[in-house]
Amino acid sequence: MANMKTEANMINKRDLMAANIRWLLCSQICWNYERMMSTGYLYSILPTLQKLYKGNDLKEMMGVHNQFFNTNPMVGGLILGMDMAIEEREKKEAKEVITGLKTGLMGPFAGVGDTIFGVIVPTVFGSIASYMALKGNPTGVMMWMLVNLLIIGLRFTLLPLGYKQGAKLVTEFADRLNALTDAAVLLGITVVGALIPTVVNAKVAYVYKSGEVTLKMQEMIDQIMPSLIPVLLVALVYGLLGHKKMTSTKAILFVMVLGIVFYNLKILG
Amino acid sequence: MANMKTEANMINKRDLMAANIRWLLCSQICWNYERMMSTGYLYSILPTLQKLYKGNDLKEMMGVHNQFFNTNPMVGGLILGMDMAIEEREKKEAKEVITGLKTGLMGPFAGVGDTIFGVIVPTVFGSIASYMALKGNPTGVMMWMLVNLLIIGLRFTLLPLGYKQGAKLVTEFADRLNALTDAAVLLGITVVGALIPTVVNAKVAYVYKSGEVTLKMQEMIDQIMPSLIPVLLVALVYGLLGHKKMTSTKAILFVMVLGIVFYNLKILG
Amino acid sequence: MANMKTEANMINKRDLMAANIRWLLCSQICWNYERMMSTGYLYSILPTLQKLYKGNDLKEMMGVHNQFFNTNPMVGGLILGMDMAIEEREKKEAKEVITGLKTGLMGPFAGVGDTIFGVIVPTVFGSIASYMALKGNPTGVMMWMLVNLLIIGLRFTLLPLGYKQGAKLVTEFADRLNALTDAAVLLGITVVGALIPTVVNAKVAYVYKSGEVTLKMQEMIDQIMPSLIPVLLVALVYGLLGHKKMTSTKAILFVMVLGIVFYNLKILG
Amino acid sequence: MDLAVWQIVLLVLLAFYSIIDSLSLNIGCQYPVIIGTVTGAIMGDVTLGLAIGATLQLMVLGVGTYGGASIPDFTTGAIVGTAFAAISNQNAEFAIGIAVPVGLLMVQLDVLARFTNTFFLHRVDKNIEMGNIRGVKRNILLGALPWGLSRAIPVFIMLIFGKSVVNFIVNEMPDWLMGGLKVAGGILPVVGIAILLRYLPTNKFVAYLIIGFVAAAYLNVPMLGVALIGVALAIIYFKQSIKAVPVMAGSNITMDGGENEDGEYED
Amino acid sequence: MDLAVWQIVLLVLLAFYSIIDSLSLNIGCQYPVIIGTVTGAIMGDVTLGLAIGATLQLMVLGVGTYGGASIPDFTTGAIVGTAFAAISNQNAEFAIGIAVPVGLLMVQLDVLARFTNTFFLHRVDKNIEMGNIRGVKRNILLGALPWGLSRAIPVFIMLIFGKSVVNFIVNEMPDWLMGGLKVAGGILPVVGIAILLRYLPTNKFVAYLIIGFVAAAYLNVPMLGVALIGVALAIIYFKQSIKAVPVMAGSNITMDGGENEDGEYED
Amino acid sequence: MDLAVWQIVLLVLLAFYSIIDSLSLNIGCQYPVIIGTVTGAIMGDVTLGLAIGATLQLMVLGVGTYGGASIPDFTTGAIVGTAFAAISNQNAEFAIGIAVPVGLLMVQLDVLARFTNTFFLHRVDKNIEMGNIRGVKRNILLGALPWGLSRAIPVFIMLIFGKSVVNFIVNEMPDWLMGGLKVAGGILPVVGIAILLRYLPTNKFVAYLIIGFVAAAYLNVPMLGVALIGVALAIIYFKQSIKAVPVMAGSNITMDGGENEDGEYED
Ligand SMILES: OC[C@H]1O[C@H](O)[C@@H](O)[C@@H](O)[C@@H]1O
Ligand SMILES: OC[C@H]1O[C@H](O)[C@@H](O)[C@@H](O)[C@@H]1O
Ligand SMILES: OC[C@H]1O[C@H](O)[C@@H](O)[C@@H](O)[C@@H]1O
Repeated sequence: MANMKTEANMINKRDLMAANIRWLLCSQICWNYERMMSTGYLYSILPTLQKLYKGNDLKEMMGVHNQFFNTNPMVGGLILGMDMAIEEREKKEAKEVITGLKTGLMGPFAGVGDTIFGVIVPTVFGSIASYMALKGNPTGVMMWMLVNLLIIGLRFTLLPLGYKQGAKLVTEFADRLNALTDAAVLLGITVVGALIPTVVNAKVAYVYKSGEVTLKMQEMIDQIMPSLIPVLLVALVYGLLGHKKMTSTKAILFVMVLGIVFYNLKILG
Repeated sequence: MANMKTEANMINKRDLMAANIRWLLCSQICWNYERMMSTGYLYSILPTLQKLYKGNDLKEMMGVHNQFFNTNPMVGGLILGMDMAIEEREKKEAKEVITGLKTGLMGPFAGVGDTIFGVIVPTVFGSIASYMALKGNPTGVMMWMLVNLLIIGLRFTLLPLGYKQGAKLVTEFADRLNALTDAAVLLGITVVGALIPTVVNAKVAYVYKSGEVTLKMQEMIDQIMPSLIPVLLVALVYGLLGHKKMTSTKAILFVMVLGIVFYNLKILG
Repeated sequence: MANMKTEANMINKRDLMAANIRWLLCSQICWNYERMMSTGYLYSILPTLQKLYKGNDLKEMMGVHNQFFNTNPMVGGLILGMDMAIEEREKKEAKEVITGLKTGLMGPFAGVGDTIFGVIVPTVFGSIASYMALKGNPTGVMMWMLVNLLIIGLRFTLLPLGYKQGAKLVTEFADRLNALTDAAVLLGITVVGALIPTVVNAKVAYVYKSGEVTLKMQEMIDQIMPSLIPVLLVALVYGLLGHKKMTSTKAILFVMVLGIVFYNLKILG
Repeated sequence: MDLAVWQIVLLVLLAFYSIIDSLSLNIGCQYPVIIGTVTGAIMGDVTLGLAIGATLQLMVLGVGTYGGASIPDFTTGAIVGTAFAAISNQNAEFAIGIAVPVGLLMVQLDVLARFTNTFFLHRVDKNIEMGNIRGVKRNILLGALPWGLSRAIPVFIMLIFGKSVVNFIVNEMPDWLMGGLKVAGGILPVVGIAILLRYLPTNKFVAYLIIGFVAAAYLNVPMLGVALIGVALAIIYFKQSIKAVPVMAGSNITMDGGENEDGEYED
Repeated sequence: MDLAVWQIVLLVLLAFYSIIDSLSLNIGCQYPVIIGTVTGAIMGDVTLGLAIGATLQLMVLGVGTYGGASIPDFTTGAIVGTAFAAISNQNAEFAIGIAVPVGLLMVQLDVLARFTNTFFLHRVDKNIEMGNIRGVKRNILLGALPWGLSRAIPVFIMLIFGKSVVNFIVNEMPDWLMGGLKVAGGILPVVGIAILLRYLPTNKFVAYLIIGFVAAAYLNVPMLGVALIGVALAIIYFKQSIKAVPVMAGSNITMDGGENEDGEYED
Repeated sequence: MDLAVWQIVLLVLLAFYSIIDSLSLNIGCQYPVIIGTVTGAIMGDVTLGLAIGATLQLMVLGVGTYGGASIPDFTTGAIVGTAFAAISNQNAEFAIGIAVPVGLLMVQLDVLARFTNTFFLHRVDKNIEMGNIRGVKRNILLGALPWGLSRAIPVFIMLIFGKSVVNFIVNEMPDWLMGGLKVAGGILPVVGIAILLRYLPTNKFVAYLIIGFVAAAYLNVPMLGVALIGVALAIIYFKQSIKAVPVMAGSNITMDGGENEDGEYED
């Protein structure tokens, strides 16, 4: 490979800061059902990519970073930072490691981040603000906004932290990159396996009724296998994507139509 | 080995059909507590065995196919078909692969088949038939019988399907038969591990009572280990079968007597 | 190594008996929160150690046997017996095997022993004794004490039994001691992983309240990860123990103070 | 009682066939509403048969004989109940009052049939040893007898001796035997499992026996889930085996080839 | 109605910004109590805004948009409700009566925004292919438009046409589309997942896909738990790989070195 | 109060021994019904002792000290209660009224005893370092003292100063210390676990640490189940190790030998 590992540290503090700001502002800006935060991630790492790759490599790596990604934006910078450190050292070689890591870490980070910043903080400061507000006192509102500013400060520390961890990872295991790649991919795929029943939401609405006999179809299906419908849907789309002429646009249109049809046939709902 | 792989395709359509009919009619005909559907399976595959083996090999393979087997008869043809394809190619070599596969697949197939053909279909068509019948109308009954005929047609397609899958399996992995064997056996043994707590039904009935103190023995035992009694019973019989003079007839008599004694001592029940 | 495997059977019946008596009388005599039954175990095996090791080896092995250990004393002799057989053959080489085995077996033995000798026996004989006692009849009390004496007899048989099993283990796998060591350690560490959420008892008492809004902190933490606090505490103390100047005495004082402080800050409780 | 001989014959045959059908073709004769209708036709009162069968059918909806469990046999109950109701000019309610105890009694005979067939199983074993293929076949097919007779005989007796005999049997059957057989039926599969474990190379894969057990006993994973775990572990084992083999043969090239084959992801 | 033009402009901008804020800076403008206060300030009655915002806030405490789920948007509701209450001199209760249906209606528009952005996503894909980096950037940033407009437009319409329009829309929206879109929204992530599976060397690690699935679907292990399992399996795999590699290279020495490195336990 | 000196001496010794018995011989002196009887004998009223002991016994049936948890010590309660009832000619009910608070108070002293023994533990550590075996032994045996005294001293005090002292102590014990010690007792095992983790080659097997943790924390598998999983994984690891080793040594023959040895299934 033509890795140019000459400039020891191509990514400098300014790059980290730039990525940080982009992540802060744009991680969810183009959120969509198909790949959720993929574009936000791509946008944040784009300057880094432009530094590290040229030509077709750049195209390829942009594609790599436009894959399904979803995590809590508050803590996601940590993943971004790790990624940057790994790519800086290993360039394209690290393509699979980072996909594995991104996929493997996004799920648990979402859980932790959502609980802390999506439940605990808003509940605590939201209730304080509300009870004060009900008495006509805006202090609680101010306080909450202040806390949110502090949290922004906190978020800025996570990406550099991830960068350091990632650097540690690659220096420690650089000579065993293949093994590391496999391990990361393994982790990622394990998490994807768990994503299917977690992220895909498909409940069979159909209930068979005849006299006093009712049969909830979803219960029957659960008896065969939990999350059977999501599995079948993933398999279906996975199969479709194997055909030459199938694009993700077509796939998404197909699934949309499927959703509408199934709803109106009262199959899903 | 002296595998005669000369005649490329020894099993022809007529053989598949014969197996299909036998499976349809006789899979459960000699069902018994000891090995459940083993004889039905043996009977269905017997013509194939007679084609593939002679002399002692034949005896041996009949023995192989008279082992504990239990699945839903509606979908079990799929397993039979796979088996036939594998044995056709690999003959006796495949002895362990097929035992592993049979054991590994029978459990999940039972679950799926029982839910669909044992719960959903009879509930839907049984309730329709009943409510119409209560009004003196036999149409629902006719309809149900018609559906059952259609299901028979469906069942005929499964065995050939399994045959093709099995053929694919062996051509793909023929050069790695040992690895495939190990994998199949591993699967089978995993399922047997789960069979013990699932298939064996032994609840300790004994309840200690003294004044207001009651102690349910089964709960105590569950606290030590769930399904402890089934495990011990399997271990016991496994041990017995290690003795030279022990036959399965004796083992079964022993277990029957055990059951009756334990019941009358109010230990099990 | 200078293993002196010359004297075939260094441990004789008297040694087993001595260990048995010591275990019976002293297994819990110095029980404490830090390492629970470590000292009792050390005391029981000490004569054996003195036979097998000299000088620094002896010191080292005494240290080995003064590690965290906790099991049901009624059945723990089995572990002790196995250990003695293994050390007799493999001496210091077996250091890790026995630590692995001790750690791996103590948990399940505790469960089984506690259920039988801590729940079933006392409930049965305690209730008999009590109901008779309420009528002024001490026979039940006598009976229970008699049963306890019989149990002492039973306990004496376990250590020799373990000794034989251990001997079997080492003769069977002596040539693969490394693999056996790894396997034992693996088992031990698996059990330690489960010990953390089981043995460490740390519930966050803090409840956030504001008007009608209440937020139970423990529930929030469970949502992030069950047993998060025990994990963090173990990690903390594990980290502390990495420092040169840290002793276990200091660590225990630190944790005690932590407990008192956390309680009074109403964080834990 | 004025049941015609041809009616008795037909009903007894129907009882014999109904259980065999449920084990083979499954065109539905195991279901009360269908068998009730047929019985009604034989007795000359289809409407009555429909009503009786339907009522019983609704009582067993979704109750199936999974894993060889014995369930109340309201199918046989429907035959007897409909027959008695027809000859005594009674209504459906009367028939249900007969069908239900009959159905419960039949559980015992179902257990018995499932027992009896171990007899033929062992004769199959013996014929295999002797290489007597015709004997193997014959004994397997003979398994149909205990099944069919377990329904035909009691129906015959009941039709001849009437309703009172049902109550008599239900009450006089000694509990020590009935209960004992039920318990024995519950634990008998251990023999088959133990034979299977002896038969398979269990020692080599005992770890997976434990894993399967833990999954089912501790985590309550249903069979398909356990099989999924088994498949995952089998794939891991398989990939490791085919990775290991070439190494032993001392060739790195095959090794890499093996690797590439797995991944569809090549760039 | 006597809303000043500047008020309408500010409120529409506020609606636009509130959703963008929740996606980016998160200084809190997504929360009813904060947005209510700001709206109150714009309308010249902070106390009213506080009261309305606080009431709505307490209704959604702890309800978050996890995994991209759409939740009632009481933030937009607070804007509209406060504005109407202020201009009609009504109290907080009146405002809540408007805010709640508005909030529920907004769920549909949230779904729509999340849909619409797949359009920009695919344009990003195309620009990547063409190597047009500016196009990539532009299209990502354009994603902000559907988000912002999904709030700004309805607020604008409602402020102009009043409360009645809210009810009209709520009632006239055809169910086949709304319900259909909701279902489609639930299953759309399969596309992203399937692409990811095509992208990753899934075949090589399909066993782990199954393990992850079983853990989540059968055992209800939450994501962090699954990741812990994944990490454990990855470590095992990693250690095995680095153990195996030196063997292939035929050197035992490296092998032992590899071993020692792992264990910190040396004596 | 007219307790004879010999009675006080005997009761204090009994209290000392009862806890030691529960830690060692376990002939039953830890159980209220037994100790109550003995106390009754000492006080000259066996029937009273039987009644008090029995009542207390039925209150703690099945409550055991698992994993070192502290439980209400109604054994000590039985001693004190019986003694007081006997000397004041009161009935069993009176005794229970004393025994219960005493039993609850003793929980604190049980915690204290379990704490104090870490002192001897560390002296054992030091003596091991110095190679002083007699010191090791002595300090272990001295562990009996805190145990015994934790029962003997309070019984002595209570017998001397009477019932009122019980209430006094229960009320005056500062909560910050008692509660704090309880919390500290709950988390103290982390020290032992952390030492163990430092001691074992944890890094090499950290994956299994995670697996054990996930099994217990997420899946609530009890200890025996975790150990079963551990055994399964250990077997898999073991078989892989012995398979791998001969390869490194470059000999295929040994390898095959290793294989055969595992499987009992040879034909
Ligand atoms: O459960 C699988 C299978 O078990 C037995 O063989 C019978 O009860 C069948 O009806 C059932 O389908
Ligand atoms: O759940 C993770 C993540 O999913 C989506 O991206 C959004 O709903 C975020 O708010 C959330 O944090
Ligand atoms: O739970 C195992 C074990 O833990 C501690 O050592 C004590 O509580 C014992 O009584 C118990 O048997």
